[in-house]
Amino acid sequence: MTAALVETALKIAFVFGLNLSVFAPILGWVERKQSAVMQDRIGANRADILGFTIIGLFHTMSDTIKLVFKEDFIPRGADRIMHTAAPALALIPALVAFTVIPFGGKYMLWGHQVNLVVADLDVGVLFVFAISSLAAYGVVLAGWSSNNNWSFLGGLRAAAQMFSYEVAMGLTIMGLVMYYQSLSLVTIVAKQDSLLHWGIVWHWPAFILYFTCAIAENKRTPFDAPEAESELVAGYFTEYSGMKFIMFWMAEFVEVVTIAALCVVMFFGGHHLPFITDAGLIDAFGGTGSAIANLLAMAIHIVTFILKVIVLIFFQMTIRWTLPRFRYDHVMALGWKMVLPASLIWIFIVAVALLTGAMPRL
Amino acid sequence: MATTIKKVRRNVTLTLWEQSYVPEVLRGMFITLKHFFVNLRGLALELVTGDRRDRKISTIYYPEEPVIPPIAYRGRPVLVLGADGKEKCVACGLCEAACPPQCISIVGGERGDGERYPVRYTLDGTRCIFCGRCEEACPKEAIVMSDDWSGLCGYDRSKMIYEKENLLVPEARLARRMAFMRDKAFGKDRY
Amino acid sequence: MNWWETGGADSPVMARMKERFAGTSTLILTHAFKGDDTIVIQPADVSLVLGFLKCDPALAFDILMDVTAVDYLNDAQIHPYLLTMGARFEVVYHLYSEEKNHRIRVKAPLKAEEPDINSVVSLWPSADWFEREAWDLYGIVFRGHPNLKRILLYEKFVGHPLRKDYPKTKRQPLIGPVN
Amino acid sequence: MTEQAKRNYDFHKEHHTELLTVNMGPSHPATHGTVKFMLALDGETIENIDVEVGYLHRGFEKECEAQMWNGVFPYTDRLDYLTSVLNNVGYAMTVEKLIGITTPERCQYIRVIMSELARIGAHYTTLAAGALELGALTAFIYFVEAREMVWDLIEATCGARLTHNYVRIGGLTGDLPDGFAGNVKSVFATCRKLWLDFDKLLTKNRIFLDRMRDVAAISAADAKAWGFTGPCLRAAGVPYDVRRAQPYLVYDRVDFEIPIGETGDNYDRFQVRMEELEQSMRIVEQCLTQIPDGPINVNNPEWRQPSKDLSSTNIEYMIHHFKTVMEGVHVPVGEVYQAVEGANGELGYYIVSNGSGHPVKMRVRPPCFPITSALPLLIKGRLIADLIPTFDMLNLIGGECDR
Repeated sequence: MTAALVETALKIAFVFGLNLSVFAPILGWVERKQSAVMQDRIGANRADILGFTIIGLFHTMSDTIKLVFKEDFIPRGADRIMHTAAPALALIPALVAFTVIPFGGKYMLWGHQVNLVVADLDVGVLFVFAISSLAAYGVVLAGWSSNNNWSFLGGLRAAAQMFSYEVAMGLTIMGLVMYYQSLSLVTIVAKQDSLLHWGIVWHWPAFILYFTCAIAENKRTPFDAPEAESELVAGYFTEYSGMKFIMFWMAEFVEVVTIAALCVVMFFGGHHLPFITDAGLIDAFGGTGSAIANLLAMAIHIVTFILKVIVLIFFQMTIRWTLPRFRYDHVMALGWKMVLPASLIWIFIVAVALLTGAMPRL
Repeated sequence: MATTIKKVRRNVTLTLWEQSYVPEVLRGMFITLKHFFVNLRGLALELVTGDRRDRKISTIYYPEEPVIPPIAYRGRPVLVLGADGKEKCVACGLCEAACPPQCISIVGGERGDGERYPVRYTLDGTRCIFCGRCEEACPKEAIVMSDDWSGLCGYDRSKMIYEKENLLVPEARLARRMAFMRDKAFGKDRY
Repeated sequence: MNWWETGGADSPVMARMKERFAGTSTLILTHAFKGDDTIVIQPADVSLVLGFLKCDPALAFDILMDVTAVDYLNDAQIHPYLLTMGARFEVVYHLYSEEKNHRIRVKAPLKAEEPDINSVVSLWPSADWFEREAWDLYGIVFRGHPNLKRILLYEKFVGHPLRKDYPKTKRQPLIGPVN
Repeated sequence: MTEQAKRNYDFHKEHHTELLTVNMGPSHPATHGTVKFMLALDGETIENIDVEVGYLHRGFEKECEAQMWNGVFPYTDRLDYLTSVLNNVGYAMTVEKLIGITTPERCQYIRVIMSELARIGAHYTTLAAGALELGALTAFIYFVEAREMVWDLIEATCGARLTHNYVRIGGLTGDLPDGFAGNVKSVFATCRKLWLDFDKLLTKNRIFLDRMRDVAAISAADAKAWGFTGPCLRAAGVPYDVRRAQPYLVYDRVDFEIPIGETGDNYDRFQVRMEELEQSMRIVEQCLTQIPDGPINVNNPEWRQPSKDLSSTNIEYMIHHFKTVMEGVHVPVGEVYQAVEGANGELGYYIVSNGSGHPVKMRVRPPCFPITSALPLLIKGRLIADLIPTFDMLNLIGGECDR
């Protein structure tokens, strides 16, 4: 019992620590630096501690310090309670969604089975979608409670966009769920033990569709119509400053990580190495009984998982800095007229393929 | 020459595959990633070799790396201090008349030997637009646009009004620019 | 010899204008100084003349390039007809025909007391802002303009700054919210 | 519903809705602090728009009337601040037309070269800003990078990046620097590479196409009636270019094409500008092969200040120099209008002189002024998101529009 508690506490600490203190701040730096180098610039590199700049990493710290000490501004006429609650409502779902994502396999450590996922839910996929749709409330409330026309328009756009893509996003994954015959993310990962069983092999159209929906859900360029800075000033967070602003910012980055992690779990084999099965890896280090072998395998798996996540984050960042912004009505058209029908067709194709045996069952 | 009219490529037709956004996204990413890796290689090379030319990015690390403006550059206008320790200005007032924003004001006087000189020469840095009319108008090469652009901004306007003492710069430091104006820009063979 | 007299032959545009308005008092003066065809007209006939310039197929002035005004308060001797008419302002139209590739300048002198003239917005919509600007800066009233209000300056501005009797250094009170 | 009922049906009244009025600008990211739109929105649709300009009004004409003829140049710099040289050239040519002097051939070539470089810079900025406002930041930076290189060329010649103040009545303030042709060659090579990248990033991109194509189209007749000139008029299919229609300087000796569009929508305006970049580069390259050696100034101290050498040694020249600086150039009595092709369209100067050292009237025909006035026509009934690319492609330059 104690061991289970300790294990869970460690896992929660790991996930949240990874997200909030590693990924979220570093993504700010990655976004800056990557876009800069892509755009033939150098990027922020001046903040230093004792003369050391570490290619601009300290800017993240100085930004955070600056934003924390900024005036927390609530405009006149704003709904104070909602205005304060909105950023938290946007950030929390993004974090909670991470609890069902397995970042490793199952290992035997000193007679205790460790399952590297915070909550092994049977309906993991559904849970992710259910939670991430809650993020819309934060955004809508932020837009509405600011008492600003631009925020209001941004909130409206965000509401419409996020709810539309919610529908399509759920459907894009259904083919995959049929293929793996499970809604549990742990099971889905466990079934991807060889390269041929990775989701991307058969389900690459679903990956494109899911990825589109996920970015749209996260409201990043090219789908950043709700916050389009040249149209709506800053959209729903126009009236936010300081710590509340940073929470929206972090929600976005955490969501980036969540999207990448979900894609890895569903399409890129999770923690699995391409050609070595879990058991094979543990055997290579000295067999299932050895705790050291298990620990080593666990470390390698976590690193593999994180590396895959990083590659997908890089991919998202590249897209963000490459494409222009959709017009708001085109976003909706894309969601309802292209992605939704396409995912329905894909479900149909997968169903037929599975029934006829064209696609092997797992 | 005959007028030739060129119709722009308006009717860009997209195939169904192109309409699905995917190829364009990939193509765009290919371009940005190409820039990314070329620049990354350049930056890494520079770290190793320390040679600025390896850097593909043209950004200059100012102030660690100096910025050398071209000779034609019009920076802060300065008065020329002759080799004899006297200013070359004879307070003729041409710059004062030529200055479009009227930022120069001169109070002239005479030295003991009858030579005219500016008792006060005030240049209002808040009004100066660095157009170089004073330098063109000056018949004595006494006011010159230097290549100095630093220290022109500040928090206090009253500190931006330069008196003669703040403006004087030894002739040796301005010789290149003076020669440029005399021989190149307003040289004899330009007419 | 006056400065505007060039002694050259009339361009087709000028010949056409002279032919059309022969025997009327519309044309006060025509000249082609430095190759710019210029006609000075009675201000009352501005709609007639500009309408003709636009609609006549041989002239076909389809672009109204510019509408502006000039204040000849101290410089009326430049144009002697200003003195004889007792006029102070002049509204200047620059027209261009994209079809025929020719230009013309039309000028209408206006008296100081009642500087008003017919608007040509109905002929060229581009006149809208140009006329508002002339009203804003010179105080020329364009009769029939749909929306004659200040454009470059703010509504509370007093006076018309490009008039020669408006001192260059004059200050207007600051407006707007006070922090 | 009967016909009668349909006619009386008022959606807003029936559903108790009203239009949302928002102030867009002057402090709005898309309006650059120089213009204000009062929008009446029905959802995302613009039902009514009121354009307010004048936030950058600084009394250009009044200032110029107080200046001497040569002192006007710095003020023309600040009209269309992206193409200072072009404004300088236009003004200098107007005064020269009134005086009746012709500048030496080399001077004319240099003026053309610098004008075209300025036009390239301005088009880069416009296109880049268009991309930026649509969220394509990388494309924006690529063109800004190209522009900076072009401006480096200008800086080496004029001594300033933005307010060049390079041209004088009857001449120039300096010759081309050494090695200019070689620099132009290497800069243009990089610029063309970046052009290709920009083109690939945007031109065939469906997101971009959907936002630009068939948005804010204007017919050729409407465009002429609203006083459109320059790229915006050419996008509507009218091949009017002052450089061809009434060639000035040495434009009749160089070979270039006039790009035209079909429908006058944003995409045509975008494409016309993209093509003009290439044409301007061709003009510069041709000029650099044709340019002769020789003087760059009119050798007449009455109009153009003499060389430093003469003005300080020769008493006659010195007197002329003093007179022209103290009293201004005495431009003869008269009035002229001269147009040049600015980056936004026909940049016309109308000046009146009474024979003294100061102009009586110094009028600029700002190309973007009438173009901006047509914005309500183009944008009414469209989405608020369409306003941004439209406004960018019409390219209002505050300094020029508000003067």
